[in-house]
Amino acid sequence: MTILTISQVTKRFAGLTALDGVSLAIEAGERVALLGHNGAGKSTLMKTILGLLAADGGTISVDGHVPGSQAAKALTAYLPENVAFHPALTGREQIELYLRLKGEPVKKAAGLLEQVGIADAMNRRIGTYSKGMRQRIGLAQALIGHPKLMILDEPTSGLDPVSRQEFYSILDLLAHDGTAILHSSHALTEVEARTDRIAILSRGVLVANDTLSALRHSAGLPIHIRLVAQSGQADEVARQLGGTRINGKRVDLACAPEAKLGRLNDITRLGSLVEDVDLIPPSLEDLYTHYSRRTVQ
Amino acid sequence: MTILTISQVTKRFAGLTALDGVSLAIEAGERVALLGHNGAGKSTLMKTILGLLAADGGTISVDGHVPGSQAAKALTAYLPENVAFHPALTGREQIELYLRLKGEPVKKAAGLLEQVGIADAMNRRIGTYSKGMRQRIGLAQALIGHPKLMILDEPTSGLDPVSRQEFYSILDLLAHDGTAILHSSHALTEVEARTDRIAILSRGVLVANDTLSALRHSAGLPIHIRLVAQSGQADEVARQLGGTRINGKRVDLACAPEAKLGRLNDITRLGSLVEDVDLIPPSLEDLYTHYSRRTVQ
Amino acid sequence: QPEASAPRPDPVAMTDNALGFYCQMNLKEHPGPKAQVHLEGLTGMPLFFAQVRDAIAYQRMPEQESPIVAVYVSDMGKAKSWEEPGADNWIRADDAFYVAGADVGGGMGAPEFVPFGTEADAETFAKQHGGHVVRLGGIADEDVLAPVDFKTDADGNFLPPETTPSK
Amino acid sequence: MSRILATAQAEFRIALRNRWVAIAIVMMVLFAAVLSAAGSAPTGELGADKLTVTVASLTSLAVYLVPLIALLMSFDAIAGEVERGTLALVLTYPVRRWELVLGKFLSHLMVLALAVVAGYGVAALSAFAFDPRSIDGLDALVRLTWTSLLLGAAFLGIGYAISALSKRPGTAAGLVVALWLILIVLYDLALLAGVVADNGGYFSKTLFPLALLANPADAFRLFNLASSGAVAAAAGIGGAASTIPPVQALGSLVLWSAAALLLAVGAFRRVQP
Amino acid sequence: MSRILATAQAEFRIALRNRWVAIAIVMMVLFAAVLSAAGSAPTGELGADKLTVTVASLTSLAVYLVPLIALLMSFDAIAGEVERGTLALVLTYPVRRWELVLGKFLSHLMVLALAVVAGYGVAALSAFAFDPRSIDGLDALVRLTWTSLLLGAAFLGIGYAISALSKRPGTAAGLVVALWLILIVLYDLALLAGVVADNGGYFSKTLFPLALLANPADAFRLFNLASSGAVAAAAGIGGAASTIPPVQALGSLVLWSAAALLLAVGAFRRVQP
Amino acid sequence: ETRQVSPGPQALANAIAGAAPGDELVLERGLYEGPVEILKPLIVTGLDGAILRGNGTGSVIGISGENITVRGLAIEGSGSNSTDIDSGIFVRETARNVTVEDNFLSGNLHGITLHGAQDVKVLRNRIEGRNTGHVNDRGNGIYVWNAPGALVEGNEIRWGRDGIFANVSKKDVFRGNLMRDLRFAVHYMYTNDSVIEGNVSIGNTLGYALMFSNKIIVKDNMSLADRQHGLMLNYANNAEVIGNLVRGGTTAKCTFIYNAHKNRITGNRFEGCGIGIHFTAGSERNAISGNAFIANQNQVKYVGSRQIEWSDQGRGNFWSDHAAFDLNGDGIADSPYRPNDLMDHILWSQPAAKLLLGSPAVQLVRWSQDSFPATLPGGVTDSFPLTEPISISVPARFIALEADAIAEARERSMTDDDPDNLASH
Ligand SMILES: Nc1ncnc2c1ncn2[C@@H]1O[C@H](COP(=O)(O)OP(=O)(O)OP(=O)(O)O)[C@@H](O)[C@H]1O
Ligand SMILES: Nc1ncnc2c1ncn2[C@@H]1O[C@H](COP(=O)(O)OP(=O)(O)OP(=O)(O)O)[C@@H](O)[C@H]1O
Ligand SMILES: [Cu+2]
Ligand SMILES: [Mg+2]
Ligand SMILES: [Mg+2]
Repeated sequence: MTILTISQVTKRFAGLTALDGVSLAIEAGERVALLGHNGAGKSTLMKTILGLLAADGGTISVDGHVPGSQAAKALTAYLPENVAFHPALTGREQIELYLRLKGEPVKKAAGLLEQVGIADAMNRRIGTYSKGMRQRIGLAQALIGHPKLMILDEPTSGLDPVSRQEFYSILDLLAHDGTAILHSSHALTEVEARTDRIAILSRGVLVANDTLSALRHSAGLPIHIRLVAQSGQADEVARQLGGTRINGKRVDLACAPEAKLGRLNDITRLGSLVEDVDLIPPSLEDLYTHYSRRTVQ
Repeated sequence: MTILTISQVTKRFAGLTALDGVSLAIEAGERVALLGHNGAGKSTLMKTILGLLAADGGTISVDGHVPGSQAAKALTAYLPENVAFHPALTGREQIELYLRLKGEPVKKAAGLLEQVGIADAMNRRIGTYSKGMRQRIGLAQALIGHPKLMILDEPTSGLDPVSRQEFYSILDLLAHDGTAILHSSHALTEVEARTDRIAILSRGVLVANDTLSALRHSAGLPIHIRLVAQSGQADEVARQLGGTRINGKRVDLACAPEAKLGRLNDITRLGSLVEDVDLIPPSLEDLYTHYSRRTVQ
Repeated sequence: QPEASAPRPDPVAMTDNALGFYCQMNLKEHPGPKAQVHLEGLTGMPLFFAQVRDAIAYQRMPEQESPIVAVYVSDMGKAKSWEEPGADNWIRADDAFYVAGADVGGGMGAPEFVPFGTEADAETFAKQHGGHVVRLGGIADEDVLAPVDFKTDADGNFLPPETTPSK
Repeated sequence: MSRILATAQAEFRIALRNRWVAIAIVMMVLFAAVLSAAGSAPTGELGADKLTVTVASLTSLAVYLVPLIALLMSFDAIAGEVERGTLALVLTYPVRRWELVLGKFLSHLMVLALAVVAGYGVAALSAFAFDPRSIDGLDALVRLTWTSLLLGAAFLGIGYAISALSKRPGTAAGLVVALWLILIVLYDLALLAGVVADNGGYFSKTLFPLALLANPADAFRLFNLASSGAVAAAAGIGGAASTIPPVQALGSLVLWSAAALLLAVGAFRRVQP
Repeated sequence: MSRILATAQAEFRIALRNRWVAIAIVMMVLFAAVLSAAGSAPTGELGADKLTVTVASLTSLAVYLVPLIALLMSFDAIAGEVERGTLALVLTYPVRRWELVLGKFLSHLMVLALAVVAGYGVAALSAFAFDPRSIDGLDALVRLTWTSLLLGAAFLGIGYAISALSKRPGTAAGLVVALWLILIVLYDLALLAGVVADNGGYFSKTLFPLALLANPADAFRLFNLASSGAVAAAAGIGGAASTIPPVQALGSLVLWSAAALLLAVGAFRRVQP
Repeated sequence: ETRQVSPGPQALANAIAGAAPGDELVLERGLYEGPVEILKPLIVTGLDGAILRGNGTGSVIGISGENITVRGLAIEGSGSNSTDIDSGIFVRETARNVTVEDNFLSGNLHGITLHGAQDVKVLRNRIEGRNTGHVNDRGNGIYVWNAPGALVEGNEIRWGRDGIFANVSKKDVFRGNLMRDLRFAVHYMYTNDSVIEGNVSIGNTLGYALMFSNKIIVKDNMSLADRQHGLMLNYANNAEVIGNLVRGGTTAKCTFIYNAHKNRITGNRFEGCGIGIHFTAGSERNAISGNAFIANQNQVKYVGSRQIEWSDQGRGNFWSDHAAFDLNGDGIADSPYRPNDLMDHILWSQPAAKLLLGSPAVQLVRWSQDSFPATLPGGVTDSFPLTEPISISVPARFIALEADAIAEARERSMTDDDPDNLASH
């Protein structure tokens, strides 16, 4: 079932087209990562979906509802990129307010705060929180109720690595329960593992929108092999394998994805000349750069 | 030459010890990453170094000067975690103000803004900037002058992957010219490649402070090898190598760092049974978790 | 103060009990023309004045209790006599013709502006008692507001008002 | 409804923590106390009981202070949330904009009510202490209290509207104070000049009362002065108070409160966080 | 020095973009215009030239308005930067805290100067238009202008101090307005009450003149009164002008401006962003 | 020779007819028929309970001879013809050396009328006028018409129209009388060179109405709780108004001065009225100093563009609302007092502006006026205000009567049918 349908959305600010004919659809249970350079229009797209900004063209439907309508808002959760709360309220009070605004019982607050790991700070004022703690309050409010659609703008920014993992696990659970998730991120390593689909915005234009492997495939980027040679043998290794000698010990190779095993064979045949081997598949970063650059030119 | 010396610094907030006897020193040209969970005290430590917060115990010396003294401030650059500017000023005006406050000529503004990639938006008001663009203004101001010490609180938060790389390259240059850099981050993959030393704070206590390899060594965490077998051969591969079969095709192995090459040898010997191999060294995340967890218990 | 443009109340017949606004005395005890001033918010309860002069002074004085909505004066052309200026023969102050500077004092003995409904009546009176005919607008503020040049005897004592000017 | 109450409760808590409740109460009490101290000085009282006289003075105090407090509480309400960045998130919740405005309104009205009751209470107590006949003036005091809240409501609404229309709280603060000066001081000053210049003509007769009705502060003052002959006498306004029927003044006040709230909601609708 | 100027320039730019410059000027001009219109209407010919009369009225206006504008511009200056989070970064720059305060001060004083000159200018022009003898009053106008700025300076300083001491701009706004009401309105009332109660005793003879000097607004008024030669006839507190030499009043004003700035710097030093 | 007279048909008339000049007739307790006329020198003394009742026409006792004293009688039943001035005792033009004392006159149209008689003494009588019908249809307590040299002292007058009405007279002394529940307590018309001293007026419409009179001395009188004005000078010149107390309850104006010149008003205490002094334009060269103006809603109402100084040789008046200080302790406040400012003038000349009362704008105008006299319109200035009021003590008996009068006045203003209301709006 399609929860979110964006079609041909355009948004202009004074002298600047922030979104240019963007179309995107997200199914229930799907996790879509929205990537793009700074100022690409990610946050603008999200605010348009939420009805916070009015689009200048195109249509958006949230489970059949107009963005910003009561119905649409009731089934949407949002985490803004610059999450801010009133510094004079405590974490608990803030979450209780949000619970009441969503029509949920306030006693759920403690559980939510526990879930994002700030149960012990919940009776302190938000003004005294660290950056990550504030972000966690933001996460906690996004988890209120059973949203059908979650719009998360850089949800893990400021979160420490452990809570990131925990947070993604929560997302997985939600997605499993049918929540459609659109989140933006600049932390590609995380995105890589945790999403079903990747959409890339570049200067307001949607330049990619597919699964990671499909993107990888259509990009056809080379795999990198990084060798550490026995001391003094780097030249020899480089000569035999045809790679680039980096320094006294390191040799780098690149090969097409399909040639990978053959090359490994070659390497092991060198026996003790090689001290260490690392395989580096084309990273999401490379893919991202590939797709991003393509349109910029 | 030691630029920054922190010894036994303690900072208490109402009913909470944010820093507990932290000692740390940074040499000129050294890049130190400060890691730690949310609320560990990273930002607090930085603010103490800058003289924005007064320590409750211990001493800090910035190239021989007291934190917050004119001399100390003159040779320090800072990027706060929640960077904020006056929304009514344009990027250029804001940077010009900072230049003048540092006693630098205002004509350098354009160059700085170019360096962080927002030259084309510099005459727009900061209020209209995207999150990453604002962060870039923050970076630009941190690059003003020739700071001997840079304190960067999550400098890459909100930056897109490409600008992250560019930013780290700038840091490399600065470090090369002798700037001591202390930066905090939750993006461990970046930190891994771009720092000389890693310091980990946990609940206000400094639990690790060494180079990555030394930390890795002293932690002694296992390396993971991930295999993809020919279809139907996963069981066979798992049997021969003694690993764990994950699904119809995948087999995972773990081994001590020093046993890695031997295991690779075993694998190539399986020939066409194996379709793909990936080597996964203990990630910084594992190390971080290792050190972080140790004290929490 | 110009008269207000609001609906103008009708004049009220002077009863035997009517009191002069300034002296608080019975009007019927004083001869000569009388005046009534209607104030906003006091419908049917005008202030009565023992002399026309006092009413004009009241109107011209820079102090107002309430806006004035109408001023009426006795039409001496229809008066029974000088002693009995009449209870019902009221005309609008704006419409009246006044004889100023005549040789008769008003009800309280001060110089008087004697009002008439027609110019002819006024001229006749002026011929008999001296003075000249003016309209309301022709009476200067000083003529009513300035200290009165009262008739006194050699000791400065006031002389009681004379009675009936022979018609 | 529960959303309105939730907003109101949070706002009230914030007002409490920002010391706004304290500031408003102290301001009202201080002024009321000084006023009833000064009011007992030997000037004419002419028979009215002490509380009635106090109510007359409190009326002119309220004309100053209630709009001021209301505007000061409201100017930050929307512009501040926009600047702090807290508004965008709230607006994605299934809460209607008018519900948010109403929530804030309720909490601020509550603060105002506390301040007003405390201030008038102090004045009333001191009146009772000096003059037991003061019971006669209780009616007027009660009327003053609820009309003060109506007046406050009108200015709260106006404050929200300004807050919504001006992009930054700094601007809103300036506009709000400028508006206060205009509506509370300049407006009447201009009318006064008009009445003097016009010298009893069309303006004084026809436009002037309408202009008075058009300003909530004037409507408030006239209603309170005109509703009780004793208060009118104590204020020196006397019978003139009846020129404008109290019901019209009250109508204007009620209309203003309602219109101001509508205006606020309307302006708020146009805000893009 | 260049750091101070840099700060001042940026702050002025912000004031401009926040419309504060416009609001301040409009406020002053409006009041000055209304006052010179209303003030002249019923008065008619007086002994003095028109400008002198206008200056007299403008002085009363300035006592209200200049402190108000100054406080409104300053309340946000520090608390606002703390809340917005822009202060921490600036404080890591090699700029001293007093330099920051001075920079803001200069820009705000500039705004005030624009407003004052515009307002007084309008009033002066209208005076000249009606009465060419007004040239005689030019002295008084010039004196009024620079003392207005001194008065503004004192209240800017006080505003900064309050802004630094209160954690949130909302709180600062409330405090600042409360202070205005107290210093400008309540203070004199209380003094008068004291004098009347004391009936010529120690308070009236010794404390009272000191208390007058202690309030910058009173000092401002006394100085302008005494200098314009209207002392003998002045009523109320102004009557004390004869007991207090103008130079003392001016001294108090100067001292206050300086002290307020020092106070602001002192309070700012205690701020942890 | 003293003759005892007992009640009986025409007993008194017969006794008078039968008496020799210079005799004293002593009337025993009982009812005697009037009217009677006394033409010859006689002393008529009523013992306790001796009542002389007229037949409802004319005056009850007419006095037209010389050396006549009437005392101790209760006199009632005069006619009601105001043209004939029907009175309890009517002293005619031909009478000389007449004394009327210690009588109790009640229910007569006029109480005692001195009609052209000279040097009459009216002492210690109690006069109760009529209390029904319209006030203007009633008669006066004591009516003095062209009776130079009259001494009216120690009488108590209640009800009727005016307490003492002096018309076209001179050289009269009215002293120590108590007048209550009347229209005017003392009414002067065209009466010169006279003294009004130590009288007390309580609860009358108007206390002392002095009109068209010259050179009157008004001294040490009291007006307590009178409703319209305490003291009115209407075309009264050269009066000395000294040491009087006007204390209002619901009083509109303590003092009203209309077209009156060259009067000296000093040492008086005007307290608790709507207006302390209402001074109309056209009143000139009056000296006003040493008075105390206490707690009047409007201390002074004067509308005029001229500046008037209300102080004399460095001494002004006391003003209860003058929040002044006296730093050198010389009893003169350090700042001058201006009772009326521009705002008052606006309010008086533009009644519509009253609607702005209590608004900050009005207070702003007042405040700037206060600080800057240059913008003041013309008006009264007291350059040397006093810091101590003069005090005038009121006997307890009068205080009690005053309280009653205030209560009654309040009641009147509630019931709205009060003719006073007309002018008090
Ligand atoms: N002003 C303050 N008052 C009270 N407590 C504070 C204050 N500032 C910080 N803290 C507390 O001190 C602790 C350390 O905060 P700090 O901001 O240094 O954490 P951090 O390591 O920077 O975390 P993050 O990764 O989230 O940025 C936290 O528990 C925080 O709540
Ligand atoms: N209110 C606004 N007025 C004018 N321009 C705006 C406004 N908001 C955003 N923009 C511009 O629109 C473009 C897209 O901004 P947006 O915030 O969507 O970027 P983003 O993809 O979220 O970037 P980031 O990764 O930095 O968060 C930017 O150039 C930004 O400057
Ligand atoms: Cu008379
Ligand atoms: Mg964004
Ligand atoms: Mg931090």
